Amino acid sequence: MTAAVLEIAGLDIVVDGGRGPTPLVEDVGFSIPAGAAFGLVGESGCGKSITALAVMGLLRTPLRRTRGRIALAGRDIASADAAELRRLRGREVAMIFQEPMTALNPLQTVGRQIAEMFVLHEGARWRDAEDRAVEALRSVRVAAPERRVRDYPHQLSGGMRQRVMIAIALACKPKLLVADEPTTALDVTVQAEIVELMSDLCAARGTAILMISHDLGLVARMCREIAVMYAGRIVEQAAAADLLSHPRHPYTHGLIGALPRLGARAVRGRARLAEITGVVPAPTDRLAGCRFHPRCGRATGHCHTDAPPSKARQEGGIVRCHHDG
Amino acid sequence: MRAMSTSNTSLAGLAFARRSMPPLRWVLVGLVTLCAVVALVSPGRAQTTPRTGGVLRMTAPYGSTLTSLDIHTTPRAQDGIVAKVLHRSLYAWDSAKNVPVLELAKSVSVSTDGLVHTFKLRDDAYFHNGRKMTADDLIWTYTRLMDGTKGFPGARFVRLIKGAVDVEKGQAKEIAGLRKIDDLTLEMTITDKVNPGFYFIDDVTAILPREVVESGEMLTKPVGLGPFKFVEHVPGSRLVATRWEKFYKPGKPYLDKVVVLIMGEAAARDAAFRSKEIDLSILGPAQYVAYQADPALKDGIIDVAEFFTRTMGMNPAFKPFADKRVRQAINHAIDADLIIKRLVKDKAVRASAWLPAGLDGFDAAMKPYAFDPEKAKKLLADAGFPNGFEFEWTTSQNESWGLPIVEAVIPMLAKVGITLKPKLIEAAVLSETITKGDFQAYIWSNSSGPDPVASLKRFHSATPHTAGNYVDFKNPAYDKLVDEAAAATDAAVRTEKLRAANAILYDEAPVWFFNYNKAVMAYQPWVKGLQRNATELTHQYPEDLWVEATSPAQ
Amino acid sequence: MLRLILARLLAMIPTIAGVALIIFVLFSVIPGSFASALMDDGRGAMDPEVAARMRAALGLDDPLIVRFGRYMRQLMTGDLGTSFRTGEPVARLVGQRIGASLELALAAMGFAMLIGIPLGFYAALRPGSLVDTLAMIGAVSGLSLPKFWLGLMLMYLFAVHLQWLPSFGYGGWRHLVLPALALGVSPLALLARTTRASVLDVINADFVRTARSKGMSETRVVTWHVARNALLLVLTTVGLQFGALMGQAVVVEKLFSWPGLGNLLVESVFQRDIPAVQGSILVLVLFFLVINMLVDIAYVLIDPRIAVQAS
Amino acid sequence: MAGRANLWIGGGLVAVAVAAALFAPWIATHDPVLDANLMLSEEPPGRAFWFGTDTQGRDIWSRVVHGARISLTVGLVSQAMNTIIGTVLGVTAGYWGGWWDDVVSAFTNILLAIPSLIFALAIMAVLGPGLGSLLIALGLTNWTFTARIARAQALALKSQGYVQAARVMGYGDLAIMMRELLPNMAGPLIVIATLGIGGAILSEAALSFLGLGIRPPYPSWGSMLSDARDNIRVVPWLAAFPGLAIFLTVLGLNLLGDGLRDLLDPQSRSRQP
Repeated sequence: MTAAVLEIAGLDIVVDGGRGPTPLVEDVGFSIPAGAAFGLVGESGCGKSITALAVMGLLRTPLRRTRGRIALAGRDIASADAAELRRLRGREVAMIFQEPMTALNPLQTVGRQIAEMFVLHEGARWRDAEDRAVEALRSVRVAAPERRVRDYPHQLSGGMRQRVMIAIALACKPKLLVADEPTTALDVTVQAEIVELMSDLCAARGTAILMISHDLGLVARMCREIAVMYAGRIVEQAAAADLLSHPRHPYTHGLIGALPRLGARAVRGRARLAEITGVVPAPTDRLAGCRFHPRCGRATGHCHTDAPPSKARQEGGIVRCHHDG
Repeated sequence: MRAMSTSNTSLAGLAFARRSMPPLRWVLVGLVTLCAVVALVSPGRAQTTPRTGGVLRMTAPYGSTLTSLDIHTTPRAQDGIVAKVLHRSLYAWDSAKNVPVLELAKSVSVSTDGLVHTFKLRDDAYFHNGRKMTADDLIWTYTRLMDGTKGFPGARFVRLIKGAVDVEKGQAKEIAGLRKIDDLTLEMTITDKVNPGFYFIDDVTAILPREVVESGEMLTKPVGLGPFKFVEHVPGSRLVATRWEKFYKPGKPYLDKVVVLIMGEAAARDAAFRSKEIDLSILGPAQYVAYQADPALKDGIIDVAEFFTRTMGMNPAFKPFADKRVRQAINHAIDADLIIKRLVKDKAVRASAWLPAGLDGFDAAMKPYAFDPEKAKKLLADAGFPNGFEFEWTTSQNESWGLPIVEAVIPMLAKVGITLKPKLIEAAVLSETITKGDFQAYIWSNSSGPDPVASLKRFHSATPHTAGNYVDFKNPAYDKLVDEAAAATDAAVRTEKLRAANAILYDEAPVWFFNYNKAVMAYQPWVKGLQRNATELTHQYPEDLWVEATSPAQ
Repeated sequence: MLRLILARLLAMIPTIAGVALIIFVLFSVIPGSFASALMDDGRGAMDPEVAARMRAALGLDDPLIVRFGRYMRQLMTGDLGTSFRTGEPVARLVGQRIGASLELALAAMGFAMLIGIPLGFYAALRPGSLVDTLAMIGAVSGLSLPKFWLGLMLMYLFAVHLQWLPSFGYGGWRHLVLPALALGVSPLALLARTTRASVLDVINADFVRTARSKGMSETRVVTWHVARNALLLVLTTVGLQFGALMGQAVVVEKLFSWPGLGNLLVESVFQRDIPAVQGSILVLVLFFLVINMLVDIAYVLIDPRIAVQAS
Repeated sequence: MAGRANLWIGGGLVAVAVAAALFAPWIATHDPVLDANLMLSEEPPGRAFWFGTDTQGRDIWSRVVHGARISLTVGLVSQAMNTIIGTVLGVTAGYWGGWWDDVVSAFTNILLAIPSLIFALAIMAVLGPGLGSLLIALGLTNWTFTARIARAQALALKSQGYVQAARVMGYGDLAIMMRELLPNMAGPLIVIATLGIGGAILSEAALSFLGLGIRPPYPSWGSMLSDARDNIRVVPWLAAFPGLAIFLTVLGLNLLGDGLRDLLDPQSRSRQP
């Protein structure tokens, strides 16, 4: 695993507002080897989706990267010009979004929206591109793709739309797929299908995955390595098995405790974690010290004043907690 | 100076200036008028002989449409502009002499009792469809106007002919007083000993060809006897007419084409005139001042005191106005000269009484009511209103005889204790309101000519309210004088009776005498041959108009 | 589609009948009459007998209900009645004006769309920029000006001072420019604002983010994905403005002596030519309804989501 | 944020106009009607007459200040009528539905189809010029948009839990509409009303231009502007000041409406009248 598909180091992202910039993501860093699946977990508002957008180079005002390095296949996207960045997107790295309802253009056929990829990145002619769109749909296991390409998004079910999204994302065989909560909006039964589909396709093509979710169970099933984010920072990162079996950070503990029992319905986004009282603090009133201390049972004096440094975990990986161990 | 000696003495401005001992202002007005006359008739300026050819762009300023192309159906000034282009009546107006003259007849002979008029018609008058006019056309036209089921406005003129009323009532098919002697000779018997010229001059009595009217074509492609024949009408925009080759006046018309542009908005006319898109424009008070002050425009202004008298009618049924002293007090309390000077910008002539300058019976020596608030207060006190009273003044929006005048009067009457409440209504409603008598006071502009007898008859007690005696004036001495004037055969006697009647009106003051209209028209320097038509300045006989080659119109 | 059009056409009938009823009642109680309007310039007293005959000849003496019945019967046969003023069929009078009206409305709307929509786009793509700020200040200002005032200023500037264009009248395209500008400014301002708001809505939509994640250039994102969706939202404004434009045109038509329906209508009101007033209003209403129908059809053609509901 | 600037600038302009209206008798230096001196007509702006005098010799400053009363009355009262009619019809139609909804919708469609300026013109012609007529003409013709929004809001709100709850608790329809529906749709309605006031002031000017305006002698800005149009080249201040008053006040109302929209009704950026 020498060449990492994605390498992030020391990433800071702020939002500009009336009272100056507010940090949303601080000192985030991780790397994903080629073909690997990496999970980024945390509650809503912890900065994981923004990190994903940064990876895509899609931060738009008022969001802004102030520090840090993002390298895609060894290429620093900060130094890439707009045209290069566009070539990277779609070709090297693709993304699937949370809401399949709104992520597709309602006024265009799904076929055309897939075909666009071939036109954009491979210089295909529209007619050929549309033929290939049928194949792409077939590859995401859509029945009767010849007919489906002519459908509009509103004519498809949620699961179908997410399959279309996957078809679009994987159309040009990118090296990395960023999946931001790809199943959250779907029924539980469909969720499993989609996850399975993604895993299978990526494995077959050697595409790495950056899986972003609040659902630790889902991520754990898919990914080899997991990072847990809280309030803009990675608080713990380790191999999936280690993290689940030996969580070091009290927040990770809480997440594991909140994992649904078998057969229970997955809760969406903002639903409060049963094991942890309180909510994620708003970015504007970020506290000094450890961000998690108001909700942490173990918090002591210096948790209120000093930000915990990143420490190596015994089992490998890192953790940010004064009380590690 | 040569021009002065040749200029006509009956021109209103000059007549006015000569007969009175004029204040400086009138002298100036007279001079300005003279200058205009000089400019028009002086041979020293530019071309002398009329140029044939060219286009004249006139404006129809009284609204944004023509009423109808069937001229018999509309008495409005707006349509009269077009009527002069396309049509002709038995008589026409001589603007230089201020009298009606024969137009479609070469001569007329009158019986000794003055009731039978025998017209020798023109043998060279052709309708635009090529057909020659005959006596039948006149008979048919006048008979049509008496169709009682239609209500033609011209009926009130034709009713002068004996037997016309029977046709109107459906009791006869033909007008008994009209007899065709031969194709070009018409005998007309009338009921009153009056000059029929004042009756058969109006555009609503224009002679129309029966076949065109009956085919319905008159509404879209009017045909007449006028100097120009119809080319196109873009409703709401313009009417175009081209020279009628068989017009009966030799060498006329001079113009190839006349375009009548329908432009009701004064501000728009101003812009169009300044950018030389129109050749003639009628001016309101504000623009009159602006044009006089503009060196580029001040030489292109023609004005004439028209036969329109502007007054505030007072309803005698409203108690204070029943008293002559109150009516006189109002005449004294309003500084009409000031209003005319400052608000109307001298675009009017102060009225002394009803008859306007230029008409027989007008007395230049008669001084208008003096502005005298103290006298007004005293008169009011004598009449039993020492603390004044309140009344409602019904008015339209008109800038020369409507709201602005009323607004200017408010503070003046307030000074003598009279509270005045303006009541603004539309012009169309104003005429109805006045006709119905549903007012305490109104302000309006009424035609007060060209026939002085008819003009004074308005206040005859036999004239019904609806027919013009809006202030229900009743005065036996006045009635007698007017009747005598009508019957007078001697011109001097007639003038004397008219003056005396007019003096009664002055004294009785049934109205507040405000002013006689001074119509003002702006014309481009290349336009020649304009007539100072005191019946309505916009009613130019276009066969006499011509343009120099410098005109930009193609 | 044909069924949709048919259904919409049928739905117009009660609306038009309702409008006919309202304006009929309104104008049956209007003070003044055609006869009294004929003497509004004080040129001569109307003979009371003549005035009465005129009223009778015009059928104004019949009871209201009789007149309404007659009017509705006429309407049902497509007859708009006969003008008091000219004695011609109202349909002909209206027909003479409708071309000029359409010309003006199309020119004004074309101008508004040609400038307003790109301006709104441009402003939305650079929110907060100088162009955006100026455009929006201009748009609000354009909505805050009395139209006749604006028209008068245009007239003095372009016709009198610069002498580039004729100040009034009806003829070639040069005559059309100033009235179209005067009439087009407020729809332009509204369109610029609406477009800007719509583009801002769309540009933050998820599918636009998807498009960007596909590696599309910003130009392509806008032309392939933003434009059509944003214009869909603008379409309603275009339809409503266009439909209302001929009504708003009365002021501009009067100022510029433009021979349109609005001018006919206003003049007919003042001259109490009631059949012409009713006819013009009905035609304006019909125009409004047809434009709205066309907008609805455009929606069906552009937005596949609606087609499903319709079928 | 631009919305805040809109709110402040717009609010400021409107506040100035309202203050002028409220304190007119104290701010005005002359009587707007009776202090007329024809000898001092068309005086240019100067020390004695800040905005000059009009053709009647009346102080334009005083007339503009007093004109604020008439113009704002026209705007406020007619828009209040529109808001009340539109809200009552819209809310009841949306809440009750059924035949009443059909009737209201049909009626709204009919009125929507008649161009409002023309409808107002017709009403003015019938009632005759004057303030009362103008209020009726403008107050009866511009409620369709309000009604549509109110109806849509009522439809959306009536299925909300708290409305259902109120119904279960036995509140009457009127109480529910007043207590539950109205407060929750006030935002958009206030925005529409704010913009409508400006529209009414402009309509008054247009009607004055067409010759059917307000009854004198009290001045409205629209009638002052319209009356001054023939004089514009010679006496520009006659038109300039009432014109400016209309422009700034309507601009203020439009900005205020935009600002309020951002504040009260953030989702409806694209929904514009």
